[in-house]
Amino acid sequence: MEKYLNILNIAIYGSAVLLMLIGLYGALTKKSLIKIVLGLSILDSGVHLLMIAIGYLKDGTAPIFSPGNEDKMNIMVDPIPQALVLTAIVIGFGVTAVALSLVIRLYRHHNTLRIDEIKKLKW
Amino acid sequence: MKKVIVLISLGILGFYLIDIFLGIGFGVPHFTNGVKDLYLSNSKDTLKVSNVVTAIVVNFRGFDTLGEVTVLFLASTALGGILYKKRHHVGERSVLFPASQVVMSGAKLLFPSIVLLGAYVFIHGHLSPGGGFQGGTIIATGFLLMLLTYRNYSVSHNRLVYFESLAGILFVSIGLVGYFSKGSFLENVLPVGNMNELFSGGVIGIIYIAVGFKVAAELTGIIYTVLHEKD
Amino acid sequence: MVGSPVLFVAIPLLAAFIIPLAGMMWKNSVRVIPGLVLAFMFFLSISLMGYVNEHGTIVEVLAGWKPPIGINLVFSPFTGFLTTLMTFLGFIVWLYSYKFKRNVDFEPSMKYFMLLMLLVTGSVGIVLTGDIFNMFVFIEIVSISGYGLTSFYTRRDSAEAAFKFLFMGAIASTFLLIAIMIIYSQLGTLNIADIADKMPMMNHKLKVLSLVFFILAIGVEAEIFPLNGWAPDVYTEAPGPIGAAFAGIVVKAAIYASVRLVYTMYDFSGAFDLFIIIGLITFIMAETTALRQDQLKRMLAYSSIGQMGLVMIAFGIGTKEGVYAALFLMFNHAIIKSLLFFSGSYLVFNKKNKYIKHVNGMGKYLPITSVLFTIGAFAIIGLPPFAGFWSKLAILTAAADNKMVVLIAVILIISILEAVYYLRVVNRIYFYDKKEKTEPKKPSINALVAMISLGIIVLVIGFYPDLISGILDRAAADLMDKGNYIKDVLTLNK
Amino acid sequence: MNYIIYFSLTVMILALILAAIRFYKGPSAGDRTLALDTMTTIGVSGIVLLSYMYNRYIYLDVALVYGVLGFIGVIVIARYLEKAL
Amino acid sequence: MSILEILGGISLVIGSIFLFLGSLGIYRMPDVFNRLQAGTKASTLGAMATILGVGLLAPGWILKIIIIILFIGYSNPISSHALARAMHKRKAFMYFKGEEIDAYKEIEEKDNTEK
Amino acid sequence: MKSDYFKKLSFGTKMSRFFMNWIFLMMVWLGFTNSFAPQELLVGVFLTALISFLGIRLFTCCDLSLLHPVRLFNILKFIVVFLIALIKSNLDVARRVLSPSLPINPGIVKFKTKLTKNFAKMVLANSITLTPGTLTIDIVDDTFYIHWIDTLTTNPEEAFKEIAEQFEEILLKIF
Amino acid sequence: MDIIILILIVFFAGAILTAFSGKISTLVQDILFLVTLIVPAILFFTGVEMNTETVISFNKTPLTLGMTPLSYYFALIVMGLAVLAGAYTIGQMNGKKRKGYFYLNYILSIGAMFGILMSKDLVSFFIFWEIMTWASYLIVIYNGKNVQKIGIKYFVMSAIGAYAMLMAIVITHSLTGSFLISDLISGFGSWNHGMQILIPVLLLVGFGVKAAIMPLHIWAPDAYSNSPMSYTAIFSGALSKMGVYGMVIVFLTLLTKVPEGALIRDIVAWLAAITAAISTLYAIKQDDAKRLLAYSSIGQLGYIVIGVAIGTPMSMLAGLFLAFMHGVFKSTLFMVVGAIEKQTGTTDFREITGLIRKMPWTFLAALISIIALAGIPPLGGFVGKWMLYESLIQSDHFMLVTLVFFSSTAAFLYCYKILFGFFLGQEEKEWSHVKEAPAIMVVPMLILSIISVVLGTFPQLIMKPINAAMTFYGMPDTYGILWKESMLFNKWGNDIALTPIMYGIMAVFIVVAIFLFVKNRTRTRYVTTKDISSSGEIPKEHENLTFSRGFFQPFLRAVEPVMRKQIDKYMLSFAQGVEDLFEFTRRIYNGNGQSYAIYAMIFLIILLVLGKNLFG
Ligand code: NA
Ligand code: NA
Repeated sequence: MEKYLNILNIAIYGSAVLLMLIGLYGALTKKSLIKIVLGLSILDSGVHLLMIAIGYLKDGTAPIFSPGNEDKMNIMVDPIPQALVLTAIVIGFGVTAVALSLVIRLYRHHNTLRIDEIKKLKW
Repeated sequence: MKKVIVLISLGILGFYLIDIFLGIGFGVPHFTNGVKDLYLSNSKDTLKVSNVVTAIVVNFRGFDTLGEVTVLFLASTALGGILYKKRHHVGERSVLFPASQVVMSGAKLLFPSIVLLGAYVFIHGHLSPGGGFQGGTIIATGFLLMLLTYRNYSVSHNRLVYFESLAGILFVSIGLVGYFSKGSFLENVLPVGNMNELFSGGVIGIIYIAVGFKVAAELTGIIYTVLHEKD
Repeated sequence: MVGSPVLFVAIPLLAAFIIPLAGMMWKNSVRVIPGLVLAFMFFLSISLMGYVNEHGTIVEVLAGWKPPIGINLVFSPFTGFLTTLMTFLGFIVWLYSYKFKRNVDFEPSMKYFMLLMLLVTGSVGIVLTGDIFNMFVFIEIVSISGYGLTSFYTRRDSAEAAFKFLFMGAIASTFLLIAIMIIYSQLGTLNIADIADKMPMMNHKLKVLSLVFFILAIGVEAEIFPLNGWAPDVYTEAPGPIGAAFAGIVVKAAIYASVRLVYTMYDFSGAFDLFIIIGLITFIMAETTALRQDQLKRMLAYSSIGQMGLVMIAFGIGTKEGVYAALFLMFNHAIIKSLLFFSGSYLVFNKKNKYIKHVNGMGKYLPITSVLFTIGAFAIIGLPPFAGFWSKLAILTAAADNKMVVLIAVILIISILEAVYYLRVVNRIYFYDKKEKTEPKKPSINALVAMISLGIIVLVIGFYPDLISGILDRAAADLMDKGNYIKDVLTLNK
Repeated sequence: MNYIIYFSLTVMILALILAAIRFYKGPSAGDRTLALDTMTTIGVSGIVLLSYMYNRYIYLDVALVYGVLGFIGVIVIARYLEKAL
Repeated sequence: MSILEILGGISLVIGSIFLFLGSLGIYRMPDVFNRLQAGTKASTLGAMATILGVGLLAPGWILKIIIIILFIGYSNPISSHALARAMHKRKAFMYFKGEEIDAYKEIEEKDNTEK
Repeated sequence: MKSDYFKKLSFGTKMSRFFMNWIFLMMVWLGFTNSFAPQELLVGVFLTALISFLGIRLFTCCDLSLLHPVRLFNILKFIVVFLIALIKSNLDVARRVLSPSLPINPGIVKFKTKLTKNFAKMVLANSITLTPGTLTIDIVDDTFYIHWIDTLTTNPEEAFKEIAEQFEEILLKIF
Repeated sequence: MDIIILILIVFFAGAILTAFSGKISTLVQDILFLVTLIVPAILFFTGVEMNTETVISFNKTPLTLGMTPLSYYFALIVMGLAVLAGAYTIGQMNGKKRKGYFYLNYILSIGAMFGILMSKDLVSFFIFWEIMTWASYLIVIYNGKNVQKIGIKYFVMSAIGAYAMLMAIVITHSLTGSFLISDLISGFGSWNHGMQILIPVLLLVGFGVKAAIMPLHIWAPDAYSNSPMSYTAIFSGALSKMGVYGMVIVFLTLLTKVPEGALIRDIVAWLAAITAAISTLYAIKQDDAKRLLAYSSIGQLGYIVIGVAIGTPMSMLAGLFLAFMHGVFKSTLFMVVGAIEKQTGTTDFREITGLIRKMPWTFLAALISIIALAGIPPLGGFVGKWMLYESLIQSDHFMLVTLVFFSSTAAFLYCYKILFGFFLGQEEKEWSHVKEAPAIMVVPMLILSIISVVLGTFPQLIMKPINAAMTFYGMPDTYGILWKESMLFNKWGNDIALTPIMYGIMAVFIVVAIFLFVKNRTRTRYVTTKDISSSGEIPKEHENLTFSRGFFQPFLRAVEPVMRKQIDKYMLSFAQGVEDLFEFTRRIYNGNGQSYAIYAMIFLIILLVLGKNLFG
């Protein structure tokens, strides 16, 4: 039960999860292609935040050795999630770029961004 | 109806996610004998790289980065394919009308500095929070600024291809050099130097430069393609 | 050793970066180089298979860091089998599409072959990698290549299909990341062998939930029900050979991923039951839906999904015989479904909506293509002595050995449906009169060679299944031996 | 000295809040962009201050890059708003 | 406490106050142009002063600090101007105390007739 | 509307611009690295030379003549004038923002400038933006359009005197 | 090389060569076709030895081939018929399109039947079974008419049968660890009880489809009548016997070891009897000779299956004997109809009439076969039916006897219809040009007719192999006990002087036949609209007035209520319902990406919630 009472816990993970849910909600219910892509981006951001949060260490510093902190290895935050999130962000960017280009093409052909009007492939 | 279903589902999902992550906990060490410590110590002692994230991204998990570069390359290729039209017309334009004189002149002066900043960021990738992706992105935003400001500023497509290809070839070649000389793909073949100096970390710097160029060229290509997507 | 597993990734990527340059000098190189690379990968795979048969699993260390620090590639009888299959199909797809009309133009051609090559590379990467996050990266490589290839034709609907694919793919990759992070947060490692080794230490609840997220994420690419809505659209709208590439390469890689999860990483057997349940539902839903399709590629797509359901069932049986059957099914499906997509594309080539009725009377106009399609149809139905029969017999035998009588009955009943819709098409090819006036498109010589070689494989394997049963046996044994995998990777003397 | 830094930080946060209110209220896209731009500027200052506080020189790079990206972002939005895209 | 530190502290305080004033202007002014007026000037100076303050406190960083200051001083007016022009082209609401004084209208009308 | 990009440049101009650019970028590099370490300088020299060389056609405002002592003096003078104006303007802003009644009388005025170089116009525009109560809306050829928070006059000449004269004088000497 | 494999190779290689030799010349193709059928027959009769085994070694599933007395007996039927019908086929296919296709599948199906008979393990049995099914399927849809309906119906029923069999096969493998039939038989006794019921039932379903036992028969009428007649001869004469062959094994081996065996026997026997009765009624109703013969075949198979199912020595004897006889005379009849179709272009009784003088040899063959079919002494049918009645009475199946007797009697009606419909009655100008069929078609018919006569007279010729087959599977040696020379021993131990009775009846029959023949030959009678020769029906103006119009209307009206309940209509509407259901599942894929994502969410939540239970 105490895990629910830790404010910082709630704040960080809560906002990350909330971000994910907002993104998912947008992606799942909005009718505009742009909004759907935005929803996916928000979803992505939420996950990235989550990843970073997992690697965080209380009172930790960035995992960069600079003159003066070379012996502070034990208080450095976990670098792996950061490296992973870097990769994830770039990949997310690539996907978003492709998504937007698809949106452009759909718009070019259908003259609308509403998915309920783009239904060549429905039944 | 649909919204209700979505809301209920997301509610349950949210509950599970919160439950999972609160269980995992924030800001506390989660595991005892993970690879994290190995990464930190090896980065400091073996590679002499001060930015551990960079050491991970470029060396320990450099293969991921190769994939990541490929993803970006693929995205720009796919995007080019998706928005492909027959050869662009002469006199095409990136924007409908130029920006004001102030912005144009401002951008003109700023542009080389932005490129320099990008280069700085990826050259110092192993020393600072920067890296190839960040630097490449900065350079690409410089091009974005130019493309947005000038009506008919054109980036030489061939030059982009050269940069992109050569950078990619460089990356893989460094990997292959490692494979053929040391027996392991992407293994460091250069002296690692001293901590916190520019020339340290062996091939990491070179790889990050390649990545920087590649990312810059790719993102610029993407921006270019998208901006010219007008009838 | 004649080569190294890392070349499966390094060489295609090197080529991908060289191609744009080479294309400026010699236009055709953008078509030729990918073919050479795919052929190289296939031969590399074969030669490594030979090595592995003699000396055992190859574990390739990357960047000089031993697992679990560095990423590693594992070329074992199991992964090697899949790699060989994928690279072969990749080459065949290349061969088949070499002379496509749009591929004669420089730019589209470059993009098409580049994406195809990287699609294969990504799939091979998924299979070979020993690192869970690296697998994510390769999955994304495959996905993005897939998006690009799906929307390759600038028909308006292809973008719609690709967008759906991307939509599902993006959501899936999100959950994949979550799953990976849950694992990482508990075990502090990303190496599959290391994870497998430490898995007993993990909190049971998190174990279950992370597996659930994994299943959702990988299930999208593996086209399990109900995550496969995008697939038929994509198969319909993508260029014909890409349908084959999806069915034969991408889905295989995704299935591999899920199998690796359940067989190696996680340590509870309940997941096997889940495999059977999901596989069965997928199988039933897809085959019944296929029965009611009026577009050829869509029908093939659902059939393909159904077959994958069958593969999942076979993996879910959980015995070595089950794995053997699953691998056999995968092999057959890859070859046969490609043959069907290839020949089917020509049967409905010039038609806009690719309705099944467009194949009417094609037997007269495209005799060889029609025969090849028929061979494929017979084989996939499981008519002896075509290749499909042996795999069907294998899965049924495996199920019977585990007293799954109801499962056998369901599989057989649904198989009847499958046969019915294939027969309807074959009947149309030979016994209906062609109505449209448009001339059917004759396959070019390279496409014909590709199709015929697939047809020959179907026949040869059908008449002499022993040709691959040894390989399949070893692969199945390899997958079943989890301890050996962990040992191979973690106690590396390199 | 610490008090001065804390004072500055507090004031900056107040400034951020005011800008955020403007961002929320709008009413036009221009207002929001302006608010965002101001928040970027405050953010750059804040990061510089924080890097002094934690004595980590490397954070200055973050501030600089942040400023550059913010600027280009505003130009992009401005160009979009004047329908040049 | 050295003289640099004292100067730095003063600079910091002044800077942050101006940052606040800039935001207050943005908050209070009636239309987008007047908000830009307030925002540009006060927040630019505020940022420059704050950063300079840090530079004075940590003299070893001064070169980079200068670059950041110069960048802010250079880019902020440009972005404000770009935004102002865009908003005028969009015919954003413009507050006048008395009658309308808008010399720029002629240019826009000309643009429109050209189109 | 053609940009400088298409103008033919003589070799001398090119070299002059190149070196100016190089010096400028080298200074920026010093700022970025904040270090005089030999490795950093070595890399910086090569890198800035490369960028200057690649950007020889476009990304240059001025050539080496900018470094003429008179001009340097004027630049310094300009900076001082400008800083004074900046501080004045900020006090002005503070006054308006803080007074409860919001004492403003906004409007857009125009005036003509004698400056010919685009870069000079840009500097003038920026200076105007940062000085009391004015904001450059646009420059069309040689006409400046200024948003004035407290419109004192609509007459172009008077407005010019009020807003831009002190800067323009110095700028004419610099460029 | 083993001779069985050699025969198979000749079949399969010959099939492919024949198919493609059409490019060279039709004559070469015809010769090749016949050679491919004759050579294996010669090899078989001269070379194949009993109880040898050959293993084709696939290391996963070794295929074992060899011959048993039972398979020898059935192979006699298949090989003999294949050659005769093959020769006939050449005549019939003359000038038809898709000859290569037809020949290919003809030979393939014969080869597959031979393979089935020679299979000693279940996998090769199944493989050959499937090849046979597919080859015959391809022939059923040969003419391109009603392909989707008839073809798919045949296929679905075949697949149900085949897959039931396959299920039995894999379960067998899981229980015995081997696919060998001998292992199945020897291990069967020790299985658990459920499997002991399930396996025979599944196998019987599989065989029942081919033997066209109700309710698995619905494919048969359409498939028989839709195939070219030369193949229908095979269909009815040989292919359906594969089902009988399988049933014999099941009844002789497996069901003897299960307590419920008796029940299953009775159920199958009853189903077969009902099949016989109802299809006889249907046969009577048909106006098309092909369909009539198709229903007749189904009915006859019913008798055979009853004999096999009851499983007493005598009933088995009767069943196996009838299987042979049915192969002979029913094939002949199909050939007759085929010849008529070839010469006139139709097989409708209502259109053709009075061919007796145009096609006398064909008439002769038809006459003999019909006598055999109807069970009129002295031909083979009589002997078989006599034994069947005898065995049923001996085993106290009195209800069955009644039913069989009823359908036997009713069968006279349609026999009459064939003779009268085609050959007797007035000659019409329309058919005046009709000539006798070519020799290559007539000769096989006559040979078969001779066999009919010979076997009717000397049934002991095949009683010996039948006895060998039965004793091989553990039946008591009955040769010389039940049957000696041409004597049949009845329940009471007295021998019945069958032969004299037979000859006596035959004499009467021949007199009648000659009388009819002569009468029709000398006096062609022209009927008016008031003529009541149409069995009491008053013909309408526009109908053409032959004997055969409205045959047996009163009788049909009487049995109408029984026939109205058509089982295949139920089956079809069931199939329609299934397809409608799938239409519903299809609509789950509604084409909306967001819906798919919502499915994914729901799926995720189900897994999340159930996860703990699912993974234990
Ligand atoms: Na500003
Ligand atoms: Na700014």
